[in-house]
Amino acid sequence: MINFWGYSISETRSINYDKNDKAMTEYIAATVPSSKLCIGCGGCTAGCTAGNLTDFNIRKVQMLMKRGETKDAKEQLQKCMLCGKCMLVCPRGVETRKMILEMLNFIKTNQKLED
Amino acid sequence: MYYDHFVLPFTIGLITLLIYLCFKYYKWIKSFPREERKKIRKGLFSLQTIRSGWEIFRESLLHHKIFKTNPMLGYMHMTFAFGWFLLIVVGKIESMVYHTSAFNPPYFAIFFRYFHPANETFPYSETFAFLMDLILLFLLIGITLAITKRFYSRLFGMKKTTKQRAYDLLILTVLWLIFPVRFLAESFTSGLNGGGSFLTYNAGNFFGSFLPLEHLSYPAWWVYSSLLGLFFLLLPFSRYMHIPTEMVYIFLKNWGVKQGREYNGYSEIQVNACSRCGICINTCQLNSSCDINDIQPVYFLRRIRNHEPLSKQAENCLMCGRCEASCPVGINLNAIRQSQRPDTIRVVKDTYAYVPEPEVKRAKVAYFAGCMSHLTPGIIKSMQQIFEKAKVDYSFIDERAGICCGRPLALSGNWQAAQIVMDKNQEMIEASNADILVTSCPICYKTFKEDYTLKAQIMHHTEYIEMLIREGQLKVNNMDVKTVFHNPCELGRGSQIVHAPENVLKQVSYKITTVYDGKKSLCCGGSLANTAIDSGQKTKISGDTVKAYTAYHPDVIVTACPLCKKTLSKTSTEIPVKDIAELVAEA
Amino acid sequence: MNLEGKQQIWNDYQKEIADDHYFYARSCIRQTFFPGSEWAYLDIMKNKLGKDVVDDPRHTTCTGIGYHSDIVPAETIMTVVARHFALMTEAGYENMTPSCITSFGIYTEILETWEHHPEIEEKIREYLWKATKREFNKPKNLAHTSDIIYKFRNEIATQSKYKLVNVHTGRPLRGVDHIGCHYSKMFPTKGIGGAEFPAVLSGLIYAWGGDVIDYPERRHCCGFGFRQYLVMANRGYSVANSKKKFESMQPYQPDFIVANCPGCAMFMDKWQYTISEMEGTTYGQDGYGIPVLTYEELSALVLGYDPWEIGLQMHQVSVEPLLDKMGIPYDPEAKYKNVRGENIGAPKCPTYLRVANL
Amino acid sequence: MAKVIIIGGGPAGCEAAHQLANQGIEVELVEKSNETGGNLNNWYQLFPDRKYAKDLNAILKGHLEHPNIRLHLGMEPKKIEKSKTGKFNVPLTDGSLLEGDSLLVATGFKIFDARRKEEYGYGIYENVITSVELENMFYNHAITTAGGNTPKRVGIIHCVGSRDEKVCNYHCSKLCCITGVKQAIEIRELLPEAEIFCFYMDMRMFGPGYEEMYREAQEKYNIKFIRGRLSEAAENMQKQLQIKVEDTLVGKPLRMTLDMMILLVGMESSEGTRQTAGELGLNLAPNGFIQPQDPHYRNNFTNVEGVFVAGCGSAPMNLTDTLADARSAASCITAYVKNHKI
Repeated sequence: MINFWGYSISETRSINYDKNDKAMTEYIAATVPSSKLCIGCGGCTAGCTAGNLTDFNIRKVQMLMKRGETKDAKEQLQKCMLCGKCMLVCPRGVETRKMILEMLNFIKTNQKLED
Repeated sequence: MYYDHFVLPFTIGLITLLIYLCFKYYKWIKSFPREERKKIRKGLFSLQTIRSGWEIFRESLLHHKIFKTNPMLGYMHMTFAFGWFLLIVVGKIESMVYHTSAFNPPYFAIFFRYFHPANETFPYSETFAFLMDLILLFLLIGITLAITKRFYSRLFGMKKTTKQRAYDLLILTVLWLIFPVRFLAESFTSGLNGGGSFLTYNAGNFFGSFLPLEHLSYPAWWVYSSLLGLFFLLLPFSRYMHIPTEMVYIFLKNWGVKQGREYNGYSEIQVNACSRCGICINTCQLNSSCDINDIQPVYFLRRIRNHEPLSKQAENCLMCGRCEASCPVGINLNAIRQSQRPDTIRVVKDTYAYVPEPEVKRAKVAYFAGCMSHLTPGIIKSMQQIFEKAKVDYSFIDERAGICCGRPLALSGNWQAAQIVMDKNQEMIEASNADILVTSCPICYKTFKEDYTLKAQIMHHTEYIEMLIREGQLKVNNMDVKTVFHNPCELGRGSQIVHAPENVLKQVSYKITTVYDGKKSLCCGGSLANTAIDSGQKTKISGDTVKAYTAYHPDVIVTACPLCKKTLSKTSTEIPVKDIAELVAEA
Repeated sequence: MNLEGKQQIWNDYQKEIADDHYFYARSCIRQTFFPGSEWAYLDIMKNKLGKDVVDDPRHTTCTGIGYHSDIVPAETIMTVVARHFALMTEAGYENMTPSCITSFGIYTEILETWEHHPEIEEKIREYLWKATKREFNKPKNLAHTSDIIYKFRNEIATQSKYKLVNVHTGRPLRGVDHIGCHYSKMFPTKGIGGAEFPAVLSGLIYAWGGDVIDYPERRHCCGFGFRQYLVMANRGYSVANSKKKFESMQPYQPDFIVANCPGCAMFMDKWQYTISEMEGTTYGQDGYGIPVLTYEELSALVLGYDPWEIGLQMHQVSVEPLLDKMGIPYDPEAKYKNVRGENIGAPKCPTYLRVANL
Repeated sequence: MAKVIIIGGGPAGCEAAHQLANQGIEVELVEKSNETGGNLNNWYQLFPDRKYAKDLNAILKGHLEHPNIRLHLGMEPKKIEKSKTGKFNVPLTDGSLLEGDSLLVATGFKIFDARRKEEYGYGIYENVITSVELENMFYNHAITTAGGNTPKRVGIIHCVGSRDEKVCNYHCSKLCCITGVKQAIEIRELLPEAEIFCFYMDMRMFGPGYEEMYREAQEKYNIKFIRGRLSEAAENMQKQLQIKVEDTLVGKPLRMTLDMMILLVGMESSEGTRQTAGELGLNLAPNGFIQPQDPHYRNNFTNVEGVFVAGCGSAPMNLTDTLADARSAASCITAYVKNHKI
């Protein structure tokens, strides 16, 4: 395709829930049931060391994951130091640390399968 | 020539076992890292070897530690181990005295009563016969206890006894049969030919009164020999592998061999040294509070041995170290479990590259509060007050841009990522140029001590406060409050810090002595190490722990860890939970 | 979709449309891209429906494009529009009928503003007087020309020569009605059928025997915007919107698209070519694309006008498949000839999009 | 014997009648439909304890069998007048005339007409239903799409007709949040395999046990909550709903196809409330409900002496509050008629 137009057709920003692959969503819901309890208060992110130094936002990462948007999860999760502060602040008792570990696990396993 | 075909099963079994063991131990030791192997060469001719012999006698035979934890259980293990040992040793001496030679085949002593004509006496033959009968009785009592324990474990003060597989049950049966069959064989022989002492002689007469002993005696010896041979053949693949392996482990341990991060032959030796006594089941709070009873070391090590899937069990542990502290064999249970946790974070060159260059004030003392302490500002504030009161030149190095110490990553098995965090942190600590590094968090403390290579002296704030008081830099008053001390896992059991916090606490309050003092402290349940249990289960552990302390009616539950404080505060609604630093700041 | 439910809503959104005597306001885009369209409208009004329509050559652009792209200030556009009203007043008319949806939106917005802020109206009257020495009355009735066609849809139906029915199968043709955003999204009560389920174009399709497709992205903007299209860097966003609509309507196999906004018609027609060139994707049947018509063109076809006379050869997407379905005869040879029979030149053949007889 | 006229035989009217009758006051209970219970008749189970609405209704109805209570079912007041002596005259549609010393307005609420939210397509898209219609499905223990299929993905839309300037309802209907949670759980019980979503603006779990129910819905029943208001819905060829919301917590627009969409319709003051208020000259709050004299202490009093209000005539309330409000009104009326007894 020759781009003599000076522009290309924009990709949509919106989440297409119907088309998104929700394998990770289902995996996390099964392995970390408490993750379903999130109400998006953001307490986890407010105290997060990595979140204060980078754009890492664990609340957002896991919420996107629940909608099947996992494209950025891998890169984002690498910033986490697993210190567990998020878990201590969560008013809903979400096992955030475990959730992160399981997301990493899932990514690693799937990566292996892809390779 | 004393020989009969029935000795063959025994002899073949014994020789096979010895060959197998030599092969196994050689293979395992060969897989040690080079520096660990060096320790063996160095230790072999040191005092440690003698000390090991003594420890083997105390632990492998007398089971002194089990005795201390549970006398009934200790007695059972002792009758078995020590009884059998004596049976072999005394039997051997007896055979040597009779034969007047040290070089008789091994089976001769074992089957002495068969080969020895009963009418033939030799020096002290009566005494030997008596002794041998006494030891046999001692063993038979042990077996009775063991059988009772299997069916009524509560009698032994144990809520749960180790659950066994079919294979284990087979060898257990074989073991249980060995001594009763020996008893029968000796009794039958005595009933026919005379000989024996108070036990076998009388039993022989008794059996002879209604049994055709002439048809039973010889087969009984066959059965006895076969049972022994079978036991030796089954041993390497059963839990009784612990009998020889524990001895090997005691030597290696005393020579200074260390369990590293990786699972290796040394871990294999430890896994095989587990006698599955089950003490770890009862000390585990996951068992007592959450009724989780398939993850305790006894089961976990068995899974490793049997190559069963264990990722779930590997995660389901608080790593509080209570099992390790009570393990009679002294296996590095935490380290072995940690080695089974997968490294999930893919480390690349810019992993954690976002951590900024350290910008810290230089001072004599560097204070590292730790991430968790930032959620307990009371601890930080108290430490600042203490520093100021003692006029210490200090720098609060993680006040703003502190990062994690790396231990949580390591606890989850992610050693590679942890190393990067540790390096960055080390850089920051060193930038302060301090002589002393004080931290409020035992988790940080443990990793600073074990995994960092810092020039500064590392002190937990309890140690530091004790030093300030001792050196007169800090004056404290004894307040009229009753306290109990909850020694954090990572501090007491994890880093051997027991006296400093207790001393400090005694100087500022009336410290109630509890059964949880020192290394017997409970876990608060908030441990980062366990990712398998949910927050409800953590709360349950915390609640039970608080209940245990509340029984002493303290005014304050004192701890020395921000995570413990937060976790215990969650359930302790009546009694305040404070950090030692807070109490000292008030005093 | 429940038609009764829709009709219930339509009842709430009916508007008053004048019967006769219209002042016509042309559209910049329409007369540039679909010149036959405006001619057809005027011809239908005058010769088929016998209505009185004034087409004043002094009428100018409303400057809506400039206004929406932040070049023309509000006072300026109001004064320009005031001049149009003055022309209407001077001609002795009271019913304003703009051909452009942007203009219709602007007129509506200005009249609403004046309604709520008489001081602004006063100021504009002053500006207009200073600039042109003209005065004006506000229109008594403001309707878009598609509203006018809607009003007379049944009269057109009675005079129709062709129905929106596939002559080969007898099946009603499936039409997509695309409403310009500024028709009713800003002031739902000013559009027939409101903003959610507008009836102005679907009414025409139903009246002329066709069927309307209700596809999920029916309400979505064609992507024209103003700033979006005018700035090249934003144009990708513009096309993306059209693409979203095409993808959403494609499963319904539409036979044609009808739009009341000249911008939408132009865009949805031309973008089909752009998308095909950029991504190799074509919509509609057999790679011909989906024909896009203005409502004037659709009316003219129904009434039996010659396709080339109303300028359908100016479309990017070939209309011949639609003409074939409707059974409208046409001379393929005459497609690229002007009224004098001279050759006007055929366009270059696109890479993916098929063009009839090329 | 003192006599009180109660307009409206919903839970508030019934409970107040019962309480007043027990105090030895004669009650004339006027209800326009042929049975008492009001909106409760349209509900299957109640939150948060999932009690059957009909059980509660039966209790309320049972209490009306009292010698002091006279029921006027299927009747409406032709007009309501307060005489100079302070008595109330209420001629009914059957020609009878009621006379009372005091009047209790228990005319309740009406359900928001979902058709007013055009963009949600109620009445136009066949698989868009209201929460009231859903209750009816619960009655029949079957949830199916209009085409008779088992829905695989169900969306519940909160705040339809509440907190919405676009329909001139600024008020919060208070109950829809918890109703949504309750209904989501009930849907889950009938459709174990379905994906169930709630699209909310805020979750207002104001009552005891509500927040706990919300938690349970998330964890145990796997209901997914997305914070974002539905902007529009469209129907596709399979008669599914294609919806557009913003997932506000991640800041991205979200598109999704639903097999069935349930609108949690809010509460508005009923025609009866407005009519009664008009005839008696009662003050109405900006939200259209009757304005009590004082929100704290005199919440059952109106600006007209002798006229009291109970239940959802004055504000959206749950059943607990409605019944408590009715008892509170009854005690105010008892005191009033005793003081005015000549």
